[in-house]
Amino acid sequence: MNTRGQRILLWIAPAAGALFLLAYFLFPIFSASLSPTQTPDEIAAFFHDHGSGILGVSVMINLIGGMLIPLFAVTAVQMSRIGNSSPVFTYSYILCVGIGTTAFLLADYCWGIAAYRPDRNPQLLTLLNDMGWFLFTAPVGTILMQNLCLALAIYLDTRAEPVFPRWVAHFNVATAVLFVPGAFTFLHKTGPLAWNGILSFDLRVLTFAAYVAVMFFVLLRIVGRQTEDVELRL
Amino acid sequence: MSVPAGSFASAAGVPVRPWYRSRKLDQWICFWSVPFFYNLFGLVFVPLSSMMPPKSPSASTQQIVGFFQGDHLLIACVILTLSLGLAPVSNAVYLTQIKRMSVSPAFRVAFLGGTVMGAIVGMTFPLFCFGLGAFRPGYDPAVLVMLYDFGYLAFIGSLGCFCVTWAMFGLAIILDRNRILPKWLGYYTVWQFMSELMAAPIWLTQSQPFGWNGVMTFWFAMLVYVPWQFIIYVWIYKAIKRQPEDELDNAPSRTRVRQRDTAGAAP
Amino acid sequence: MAFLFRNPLVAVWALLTASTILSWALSRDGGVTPHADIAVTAGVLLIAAVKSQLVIRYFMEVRHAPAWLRRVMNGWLALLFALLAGIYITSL
Amino acid sequence: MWFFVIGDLFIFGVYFVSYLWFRSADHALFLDSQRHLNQDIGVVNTVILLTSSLFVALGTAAARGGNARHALRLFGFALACGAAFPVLKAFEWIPEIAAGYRPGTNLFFMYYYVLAGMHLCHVLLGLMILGFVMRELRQSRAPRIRFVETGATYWHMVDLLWLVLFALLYLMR
Repeated sequence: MNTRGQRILLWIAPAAGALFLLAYFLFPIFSASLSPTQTPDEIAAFFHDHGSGILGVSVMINLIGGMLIPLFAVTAVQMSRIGNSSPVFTYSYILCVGIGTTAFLLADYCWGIAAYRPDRNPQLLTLLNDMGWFLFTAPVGTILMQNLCLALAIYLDTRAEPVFPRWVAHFNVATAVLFVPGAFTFLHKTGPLAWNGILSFDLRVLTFAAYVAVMFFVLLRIVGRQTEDVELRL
Repeated sequence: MSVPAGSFASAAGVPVRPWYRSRKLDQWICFWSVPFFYNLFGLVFVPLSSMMPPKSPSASTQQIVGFFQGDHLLIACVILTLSLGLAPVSNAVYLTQIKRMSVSPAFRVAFLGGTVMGAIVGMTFPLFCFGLGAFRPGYDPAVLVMLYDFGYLAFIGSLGCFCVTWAMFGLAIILDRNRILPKWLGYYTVWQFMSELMAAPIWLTQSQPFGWNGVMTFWFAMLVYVPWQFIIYVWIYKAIKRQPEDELDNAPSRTRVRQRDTAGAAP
Repeated sequence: MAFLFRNPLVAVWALLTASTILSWALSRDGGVTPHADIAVTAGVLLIAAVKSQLVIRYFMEVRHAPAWLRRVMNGWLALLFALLAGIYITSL
Repeated sequence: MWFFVIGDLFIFGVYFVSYLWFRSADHALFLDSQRHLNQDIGVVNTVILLTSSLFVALGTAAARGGNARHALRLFGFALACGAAFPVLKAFEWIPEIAAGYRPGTNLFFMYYYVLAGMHLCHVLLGLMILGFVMRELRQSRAPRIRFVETGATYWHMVDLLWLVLFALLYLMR
């Protein structure tokens, strides 16, 4: 019985976290917290001034998006250990991961492309900027479902010694709820629900960081306790 | 949850469990999320935002701008982003049945890849194109027209990914020896595949009958698709219900056997 | 060579090929300025219907099939060509 | 397979009827565009498919009579004829596309490429099925006659659809 491989994969997550922290503070788009009320000309000026910073961090975000996948992969493997009647939750989880991380990458592309040629037509820069924000903030549906699937799988775990402790399920539901406000950025240009608002931006980013950190430690413990070979029931 | 309690008793005389204690509860939850998902989608697309049936590709710029300024487009986008995750669940329900078939795992891996692609190009792109266009009233009409085209073409014109998924699904049903789903349903799925191919012409023309709102490309494809969707769910319902208790991953007999196997394998 | 033509399948094939060439010849001298020609169309559609019926009966072996299948196939053929002819004639 | 064949015939039936419907709205355009088709290749392709169908029918009879080797040879001929169909289609389409007659050119050409393209997909699928039938005949001691018949039925349907298509796209005025 060997879980070294899984532990190696898990330790990629802290590296991603460190990189994310760095990116968060370096990224001109986040620190300036571009408001949805800005005019195309203001946005064009912004991209013109901060082009190189945005591009550098774009590369980083690109990497981070991919680096989160191993953590989700280990989660999926541990989910499949739970042994519900079928792998239906695990499938949903994997599909959600694929869609969600791609949306994250696309957001990054939009900002990167905007900064790549900042003398573009301001209309187009605005379009790319808006699209980047929406893809970053709004597609909460997949991560929501991802967490709910994990939670449901844990709730339905009937064995004497469950794979995941119960509180992980509650935790996943709670974080899922905290992601919900992100979807409402479509409706608001100012206030806590705008894309730079406290609910749909700060809360969401914080929740996500906390989620990854907690899940990292949880999985580390679960993988450490695992005694049987994982028979991946996919 | 309209599963009759008692429907889980097998002929072998397994004690009747209420639905909430059913071993298959995970499958039932996902299964019943699907009708909910499609109804929600239907409501959002048709009456709420009037995105569907599709507007004409040859609409004038003014009409397109008017479409983006429609009242409920943004609310529709909010609901869609929130329910984005239900699409993977519905595909996971198919995947679970493909897993029970006597075909190579390559089929379900290909299906899985195809559905991820399909959800991104077929759902995320149109959703964000329409949402984006409606969000900022200051866009150039030219930009709005581009978003309109992007949204509809990605939504109706994406065919490769769906061709893969339906080909895998149909082929798996036809080749399957475990009789999970009836063979004719496999052939029906092949038509589903063909009707996806009919999305190709929409890229080449902007008028009837092959535009994206065309009689042949949209309405006829719907005529094939909608009954298929209903029929497949009825049969998946039956398949879940018929699945014997001892075939489940969490059946007591199976967990015991598995433990014995691992113990025996270790020297 | 003659023994081949005693096989009904080969005879059917010969008939099919001959009628293909006939319908081709029928349509061929349309002239430089094409115009809707009911005689050509009627001939071509008729030949196509006969050929379809031959394929269904002899190649697909529907003549030995159960009654429901015969009825469905004949019904399809009749319905299709009736619709095609009907649409064509009403549009002239 | 009959379920599939019948359904497919009805689906194509809808395509045919819609073709005539839109054609009758604009006779002149369709007639004028029709002139640019290569009727000669069309005829050759029809004869090729008919011949291929004949070989399949003869092969099925041979397989039923227990003569698997003869059946295999006949199916081989059928496959060879069938494989010529897409090749000729390429010779027909490439010059037309190069000359500017493309699916987007007008409604006639759209129908022409869509209908013939859908049919071509069926031909390619049919060639695969013929290959499976041949494998069955070669490898199996007692070939499953049902399987051979099923493949044959599908191939005849491909032939049947082409006969109608040929009349509608190339010949009618």
